[in-house]
Amino acid sequence: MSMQRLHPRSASQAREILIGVVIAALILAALSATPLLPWHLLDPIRAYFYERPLLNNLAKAVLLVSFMAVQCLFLIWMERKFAGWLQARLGPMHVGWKGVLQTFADAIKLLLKEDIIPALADKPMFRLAPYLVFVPAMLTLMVLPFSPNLVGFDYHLGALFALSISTTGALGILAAGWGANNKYSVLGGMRAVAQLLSYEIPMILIVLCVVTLKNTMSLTQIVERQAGLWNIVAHPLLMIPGALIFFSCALAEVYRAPFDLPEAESELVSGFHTEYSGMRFAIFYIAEFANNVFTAGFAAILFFGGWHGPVLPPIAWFTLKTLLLIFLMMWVRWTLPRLRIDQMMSFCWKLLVPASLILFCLTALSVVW
Amino acid sequence: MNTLPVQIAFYSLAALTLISAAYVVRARSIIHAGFWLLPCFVGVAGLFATLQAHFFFVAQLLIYAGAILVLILFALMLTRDAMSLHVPLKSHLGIWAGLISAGLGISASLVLARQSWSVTTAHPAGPARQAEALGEALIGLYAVPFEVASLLLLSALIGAVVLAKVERAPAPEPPPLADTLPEPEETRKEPVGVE
Amino acid sequence: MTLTTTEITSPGMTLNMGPQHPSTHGVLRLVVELDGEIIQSCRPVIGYLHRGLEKMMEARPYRHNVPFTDRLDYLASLNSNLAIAQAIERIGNVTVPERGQYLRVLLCEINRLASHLVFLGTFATDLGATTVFLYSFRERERILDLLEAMTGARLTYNWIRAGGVPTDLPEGFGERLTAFLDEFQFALDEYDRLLTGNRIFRARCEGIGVISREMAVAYGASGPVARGSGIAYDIRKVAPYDVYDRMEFDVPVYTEGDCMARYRVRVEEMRQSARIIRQCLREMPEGETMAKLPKIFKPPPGEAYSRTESPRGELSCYLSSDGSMNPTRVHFRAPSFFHLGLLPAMLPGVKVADVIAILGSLDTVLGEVDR
Amino acid sequence: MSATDRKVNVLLDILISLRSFLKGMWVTATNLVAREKVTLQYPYEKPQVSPRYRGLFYLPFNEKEQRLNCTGCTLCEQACPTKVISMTKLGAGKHGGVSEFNMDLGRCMFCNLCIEACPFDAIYMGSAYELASYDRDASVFRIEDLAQGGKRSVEINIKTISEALAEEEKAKAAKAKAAAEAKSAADAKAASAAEERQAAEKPAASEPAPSASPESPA
Repeated sequence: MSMQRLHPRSASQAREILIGVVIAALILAALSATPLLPWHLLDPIRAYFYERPLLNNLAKAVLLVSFMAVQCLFLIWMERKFAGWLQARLGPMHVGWKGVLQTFADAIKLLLKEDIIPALADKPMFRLAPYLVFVPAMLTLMVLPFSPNLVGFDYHLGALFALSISTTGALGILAAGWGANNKYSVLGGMRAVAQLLSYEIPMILIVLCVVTLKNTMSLTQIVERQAGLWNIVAHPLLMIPGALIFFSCALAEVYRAPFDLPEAESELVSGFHTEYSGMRFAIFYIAEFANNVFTAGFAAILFFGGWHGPVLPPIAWFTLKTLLLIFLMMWVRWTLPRLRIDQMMSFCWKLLVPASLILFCLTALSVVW
Repeated sequence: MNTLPVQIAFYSLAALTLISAAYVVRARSIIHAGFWLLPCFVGVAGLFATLQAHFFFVAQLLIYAGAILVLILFALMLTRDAMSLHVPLKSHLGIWAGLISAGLGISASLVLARQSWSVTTAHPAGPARQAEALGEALIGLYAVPFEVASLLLLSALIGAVVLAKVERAPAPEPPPLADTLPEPEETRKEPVGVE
Repeated sequence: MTLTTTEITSPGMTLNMGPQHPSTHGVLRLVVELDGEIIQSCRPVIGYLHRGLEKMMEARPYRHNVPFTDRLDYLASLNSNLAIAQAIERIGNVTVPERGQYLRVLLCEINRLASHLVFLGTFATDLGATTVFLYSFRERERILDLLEAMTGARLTYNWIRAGGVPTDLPEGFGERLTAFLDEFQFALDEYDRLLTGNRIFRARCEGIGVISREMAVAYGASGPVARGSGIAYDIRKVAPYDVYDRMEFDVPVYTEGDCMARYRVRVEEMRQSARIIRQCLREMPEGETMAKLPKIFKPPPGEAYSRTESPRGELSCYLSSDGSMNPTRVHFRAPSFFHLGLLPAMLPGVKVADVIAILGSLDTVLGEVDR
Repeated sequence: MSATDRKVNVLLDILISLRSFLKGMWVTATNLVAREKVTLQYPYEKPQVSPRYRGLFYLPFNEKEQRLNCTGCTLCEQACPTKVISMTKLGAGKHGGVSEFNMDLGRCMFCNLCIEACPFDAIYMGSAYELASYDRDASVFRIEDLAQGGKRSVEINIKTISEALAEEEKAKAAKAKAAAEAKSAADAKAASAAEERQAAEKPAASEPAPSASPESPA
């Protein structure tokens, strides 16, 4: 078609794609071989931790947070690369092979950067805000089952708990917006909170649909009960619109285009974190990506069968699904324009909330019959 | 059940709740006071958790720490006085407030001390059953009070809408020459939201 | 408790958008009074880019004035060159050779493409669609390559002079240009698919920033802004200069007067520009490109006024001479200046996000406003 | 519009919206997969500039005549709107040139007017474009920086020109001398003729200043 004529891809770039595919295949092959590894050698260590619940939990938390930090670094690189390719650019290329180490360099730069607090800022709030955003973002991951064995805290109210914790993140954004004493920040913070609270409602309703269908609030059990068929396949009429609504809400929850109003850079400069620099900014950034991982993982659990899948080990499937959903989010983000605040609100209250209510009623009916 | 950790948890959570409640009262800035509510609510949620009331724990987090607190702060930020850090801390009503809350506190303590509570050492119902039991109670035995409460909330909602729906002040005086153009409200079509 | 409704209304907020702001398209400052997110009033503050260009021109001979016009509308400097070149020719009674006229039209239209591509990219970025920006700049880069091959510069061309165009086309320019235009058609279709039909883009543009026909006339709007408001006013048709009267092209006019109409006008204008460029390439006669001007150019005393259609609107130049080497007065009628005047009338009542969309759709260049 | 119509419209709108989003996403996907990436890794890869590119100026060195083309006529200086150019002339006339030629590129607009003004093809713009510097003085380019061949060609230029000028001077001097000699000879001749005439007319008259031919300026 016409596109081929416009800017044909050069041979070297085709080769790069090929290399990428081969690497991905190798990684997948290595992952699928993991069940064959001598895991039983680790049993004494497991037993040691199992006997000491406090230590066990601590170790889990440390593992989870460091895993998230590393994953965020990787995701940030991936997003920049992806956006670059999508926009006919190369993305980061300088640090490391094809810029893989770019985010590490950025992290070091941010660490070494002068830590600026505006003179007229509300200092305690300004300092507190990044942690109020970061801690809930990490806590949500606590109940997320990465595989049958790998779950921080298999809570029987997991779905509700995750939602409630993620709402608390709004406070941090409000604190950031208020504390910086910057008008753009205040506007951004207000927008963020209004958006978060509004989109929470359809999101909770859709989660309730799944909970009603599966008759449990535990995320592990929700996944386990999708063993045969993923939700989206088992109940297509309910779950496809459900997944769409959930996806829109997820985009709004993590402030991504077309719902990135809180940090709309063309209007509000950078929204609630306009005044942040250095490590505080990095914490916001990591929290944002942790939220991304959480919402994508949550969607994978609710609709796409979590860790279920053939051949590959469960953790690989879960990661794969999460990554694909994150890719989808990025793709949408780099394609669509941004909505206006009132349009976004009317979209939520006039379309998503009624639609999710109807969906919930239908789900209840389908369960009763 | 291991009681010592539970007791430690209880006392620290209680201390957290009370201290942050004190800060809510004492904070100079009304916004800071609002933010001090967060540890207060979280502490209460934690107390629910120590009591094995899982649903209340999550609901407290979701509704109070997540939603209500944010709304309170939202409302505070939209009011004029919150902008200044110099909200007067002393109030001539302070004495009355102190007296009333002291009276309430004393009477509540008396009631608590006098009343003979039926203490049970039996383990509460399985956590998974709790939510279910609660739900059944709400739409079964307590259906009528539940509905009445929701009716109350609905009327409050409508009242709020009625109160808040103030006629917007007319747009400021349009600049010269603008009389040739129609009013912006009229020319603009229906807001083209994604509906 | 005497809480009345007036007491709990939120106080207004004064927001300074710019001069340092991601989307003010140059150093424009908008002092905006907000009620929540709704604009109560807006006051554009200009002058941050004032360099006294008109005064500088008065202190220099006519021939030296042309490079300064590059700095007016820096996105379409060839069009600004044309405005003053025409004024000088008119005041000095110079006739441009025919090939020179064709080359001028060709260059101006290429530059119009480049300018509108910048509009497309920045407008989409203002609305949050960052990708379009890079796509349109990818295409613009090729236009700049072409202009570089012709003029040697990529931004401040200074290649339309009093008397014509100093050089002829370089070797193989026609073929390169035609090849580019062929691909550009597809690129435009692609932008259409990406933006025009997009529901969110439409929601952000349709019915936003409406300029009625009367208002456009009253405020002196011209160019795509006027044409978006249903006024079929194009200097290239109304008062044709150079060889525009021999060109076949349509003037796109939309009656809605909103951001979408202005966007559509510009996209359609790009197609028409491509048409004009093809005609120029086809019909250009051989011959001289530049008329000989005397070494010491002293026009007779008098005045001259030239009107041209720049990508932003009616760009006119006024010159007056007292018979000496230097002009006694140079003045530009910059379209962006008039369009900025529309803002205080349009903005009250819209949302903050719409400010950006409206400002983007006016496509102002501050170099031209402040001079 | 009836309620059912409205409902249908909403559903239709959702579908249309989704379709438009997918269309846009298809465009970005094709760009992701099928298109060339146009980034130029700038400091590592340099862009190819066109032959007409208006970059750093240079004064071409004329190999045949072993000098720069510039004659120091100051036409470029006059043509410059921002007074970028200043020069020191070296001699005048046919062999004239420049010994110094300064361009303050901090002021330059790269407008090409000086080049068009030059009748001797003595100044051009080259393809060098990395002219930014941290130092204001670094944007002042002297003749050694501008001349093709640098310092060496400037020296050759000055040498050639001064030699040519000296030659010219010598030639002129010789010519003047010859002219003077011829003139003095003619004077002498005329004087003697006059004397003769005078003598013939007034033989008794005293000799009136017998034309100081030895002191006459050469």
